[in-house]
Amino acid sequence: MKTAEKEWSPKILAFLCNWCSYAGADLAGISRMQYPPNIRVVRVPCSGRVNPYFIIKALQRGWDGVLVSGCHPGDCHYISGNLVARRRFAVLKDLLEYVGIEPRRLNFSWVSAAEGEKFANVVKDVVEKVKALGSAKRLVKR
Amino acid sequence: MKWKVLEKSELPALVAKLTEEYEVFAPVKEKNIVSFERLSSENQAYLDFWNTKKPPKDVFFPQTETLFTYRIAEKDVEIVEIPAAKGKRVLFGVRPCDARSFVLLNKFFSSGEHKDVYYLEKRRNTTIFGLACTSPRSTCFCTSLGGSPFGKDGMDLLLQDINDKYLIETITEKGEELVEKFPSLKDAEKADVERAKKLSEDAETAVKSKVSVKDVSEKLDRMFEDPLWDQIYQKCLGCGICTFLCPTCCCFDILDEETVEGKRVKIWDSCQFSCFTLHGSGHNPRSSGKERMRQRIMHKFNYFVNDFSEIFCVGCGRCVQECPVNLDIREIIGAISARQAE
Amino acid sequence: MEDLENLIREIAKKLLSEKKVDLIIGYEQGTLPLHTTPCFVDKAEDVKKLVWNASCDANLSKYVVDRKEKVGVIAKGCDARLIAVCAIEKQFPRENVVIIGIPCLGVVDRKKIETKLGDREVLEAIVEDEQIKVKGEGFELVLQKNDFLCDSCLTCRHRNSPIYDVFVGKKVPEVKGANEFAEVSSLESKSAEERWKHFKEELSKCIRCYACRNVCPLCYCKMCFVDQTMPAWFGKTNDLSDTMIYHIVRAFHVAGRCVDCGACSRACPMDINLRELMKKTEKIMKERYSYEAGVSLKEVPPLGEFKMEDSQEFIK
Amino acid sequence: MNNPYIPNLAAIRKIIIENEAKDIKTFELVFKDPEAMKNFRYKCGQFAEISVFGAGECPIGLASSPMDEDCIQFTVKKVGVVTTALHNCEEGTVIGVRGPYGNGFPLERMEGRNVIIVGGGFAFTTLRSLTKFILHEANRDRFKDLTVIYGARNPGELVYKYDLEAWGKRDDINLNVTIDRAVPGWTGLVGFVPAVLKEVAPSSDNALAIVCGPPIMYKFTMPVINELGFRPEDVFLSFEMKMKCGIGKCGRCNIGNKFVCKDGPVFSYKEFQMMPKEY
Repeated sequence: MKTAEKEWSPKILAFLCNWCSYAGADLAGISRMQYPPNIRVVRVPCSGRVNPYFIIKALQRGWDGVLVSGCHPGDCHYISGNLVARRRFAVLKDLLEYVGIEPRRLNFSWVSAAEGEKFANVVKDVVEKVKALGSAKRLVKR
Repeated sequence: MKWKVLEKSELPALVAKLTEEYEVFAPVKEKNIVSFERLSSENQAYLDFWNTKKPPKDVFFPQTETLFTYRIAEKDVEIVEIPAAKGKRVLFGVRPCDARSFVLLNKFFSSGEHKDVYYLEKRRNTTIFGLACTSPRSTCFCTSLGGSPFGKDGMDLLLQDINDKYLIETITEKGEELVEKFPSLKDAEKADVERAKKLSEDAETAVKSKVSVKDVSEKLDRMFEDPLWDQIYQKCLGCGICTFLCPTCCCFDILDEETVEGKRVKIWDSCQFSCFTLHGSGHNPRSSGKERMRQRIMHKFNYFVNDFSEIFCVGCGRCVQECPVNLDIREIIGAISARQAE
Repeated sequence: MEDLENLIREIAKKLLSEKKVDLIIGYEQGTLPLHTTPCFVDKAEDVKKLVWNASCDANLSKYVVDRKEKVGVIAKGCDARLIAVCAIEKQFPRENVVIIGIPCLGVVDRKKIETKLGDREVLEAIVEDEQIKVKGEGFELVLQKNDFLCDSCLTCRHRNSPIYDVFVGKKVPEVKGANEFAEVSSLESKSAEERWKHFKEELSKCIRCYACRNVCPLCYCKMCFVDQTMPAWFGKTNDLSDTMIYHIVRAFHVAGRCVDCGACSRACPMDINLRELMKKTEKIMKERYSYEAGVSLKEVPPLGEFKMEDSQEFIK
Repeated sequence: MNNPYIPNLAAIRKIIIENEAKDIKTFELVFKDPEAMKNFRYKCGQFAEISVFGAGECPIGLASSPMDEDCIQFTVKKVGVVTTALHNCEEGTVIGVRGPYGNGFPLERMEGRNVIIVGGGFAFTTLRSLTKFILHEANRDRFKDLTVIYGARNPGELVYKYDLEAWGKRDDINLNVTIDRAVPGWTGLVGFVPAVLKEVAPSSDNALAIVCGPPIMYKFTMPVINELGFRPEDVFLSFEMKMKCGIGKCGRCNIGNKFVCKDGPVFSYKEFQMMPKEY
């Protein structure tokens, strides 16, 4: 049992915007930066494309954590997609935490195409936090 | 027919003994809501209720029931059938109106070429231990629909509260089989049976709410296009309270569920939901609340009567009590029967 | 009360006979004690059916969406605010609706009375300004109305419709000093685990009858997300995960629009306190975006717009 | 007790794309269990519940003829969840089949009589089953003249072109294929089904008519059928409704007190006239 616990590592679903964060992740890769291999990336045109259902569905399917990353405010390829998304995520996060979802499972970041290092750090941080929480149980459909 | 007496203090012991031999489902009170639950060491039967919030239909017709599971391996599929529950069950504390619903549900689920085995198997393994109704509510109208507060339809045994003790009336062989497991039960005396009879008559007169269903079905034959439907549906919200809490409503949907393994499930559905009849093409033959309300009333008071010579309503009054906008089925029936025959 | 009832009838009669509206949506006596039921009056001579008392709990704004004719609606503070929200969201042309504002001292929560009475059934009830007289088999009680009001009404901020075309009677004083978020705050102070346990227990009672959704004037979607099949986002069974998601997403959908009319909690046959969830959305909106729904006909709900300086402490 | 909800497993042996839009395909199925294949006896006009595991079930009319013993066929238009999932299946995929269900066409009543088959659009599937059945050498003598009128929006939407071609060469069938509007290269009939029916004017003497198509076609075809002198009890229509169980239990496909799944899907025009207009 002990070893199994040691071996467990979280699965994180990451929604990365095509114009900034995805490019940032790419830069991290090209620059040979090391970060944990626990994320699976879904490339989206904009963080505004991330329907709250995506996040909830990920939790329901048993992903241990979710990361949504987009362009910095003001830098959105579609002018304001990330700003609309920001309010949406704020409310969703507050609401999910209120019903008892562990706050650290829901992660959001702004990572530009030039911020490869930030991306690597965000992933490291998210993986560490989720690892500390253990595997997801709440809202997971068995 | 046999009559036994049971001291009131002995009831918990009787129920406890039942749980040793049967899976017992009985009314359980939790946070003000009484509903039928499987008895375990963690809960206990609660008999001091008017009626349960949900009808007992879900013991045989659960809100969600897995029909079978399947495993998909590339292009191939393997179906894993769910073995029918073999365990003997007792459904304890069912009110006569709800017990009567099983008579109707049995007729329906066992009709036709293809029978609903999921309902029927569970029903067959179950002994229904009714509980007579000594103080009906103002919304009860069972006597208008062929039932009565001490009615025995659909039951194997009937427990009757005769003030200082209980009488147990065995109705069927199944009921007798159960009673035989309690050899210590004494036979009832004539006076006890007399008292039960008196209480039964009192309870019957206590059902004040009446609806006239005499020629409702015939009238409905000619009322499909009646302007009445344009009126009555207006305030209906289209929620599923009346149908989900109805002891006889049993429409369902079949879906594939996404879980670790594939599952095909049967779930409660309601004719009041707009998606109930929505075609894949987007066409909906019952596109507004009017058609949906008409379907509910027609199904209960006309279509079912044509097929089974019974009205598909037992007068339990749940839909009357729980409707958020006080849309009262008794008024609808009243309006139909008030229609002049042309 | 008598008074307001007559005033309502007069105004309804006037609006109908002057052809300002085709239909008045109000309340009439229900078939059970403590119940009224929505009523649709299209003839001036029928206005005598209209009643007004503290059991007029249905939210009539539900019946305004999708209506072609011109309607006059009897609107309590909460009803009027929801009409405003739906009007901002262009669910009907504002000019098609005459809001008949009415001062409201709160509506009765029948569940509270039932809890108080236990097994005793109310057979007759008279609802007055201060008191509710209930009678039943072998009992007669006088209840103080304020002890049996809906939770929403106890902390109501708009007992007088903030938006109206006609106002009936005199405005009543607003509730003072009530902490509308007391329940939410007390839940917030608990641990995530305790909150999870709480909501799990509460929502596991749900039977997916969708009364909470269908009674809600804001749930006017032609096809609800739970009914969608392509893709079928979430399951329709009473599986706990799916059921909780249904309620969470519904709360999310009414965030910034919900005015705490309490209709969902009242409608729930399983006595789920949905208000706990809905009220949280109100709190979020107030704290993050200083927004209160249904008090203006101009401001768009927060999730329909954004500001550069919006809070983003949760984003790295 | 026999469990009616468990489907038989069947593998897709062949997929035929039927139309230009590629949203109508015919699926040829072979049961995994040869015994089940043998036991699956059906009548023209019946349907089955098709399962695509993971997507669900939906009712589809049997398009093959009961005389085809080694496989069954379903022609499916891509519309909803299950049909879309089915369209995404490849040959070899195993799906489920429950049935056959419904009453089917009144073959006994057709024997010794002239048969007129009128179909529009993709609803032609069960009519194709019927036509194939009647044309089968073992059956052809049992029926008199066979007239088929089949219309589609344009040539690309005509299904079963291979059958139509073969039938066109026979002299024991009066085949009339029409398209709604003329297009270059089309040398056949042009016009809506009711108009063509009027022109062909099959005699109603000792004849039975089977009509199957979209509701709008019924609306305009029935007056012509009446004009031609068919008695309401000699005309049969096939209906479509939202169905789930297929066995008269789930409660949604009724028109009045008739369940389309078990009392139908085929109703005589006489029955139809008695039914409430809720379909």
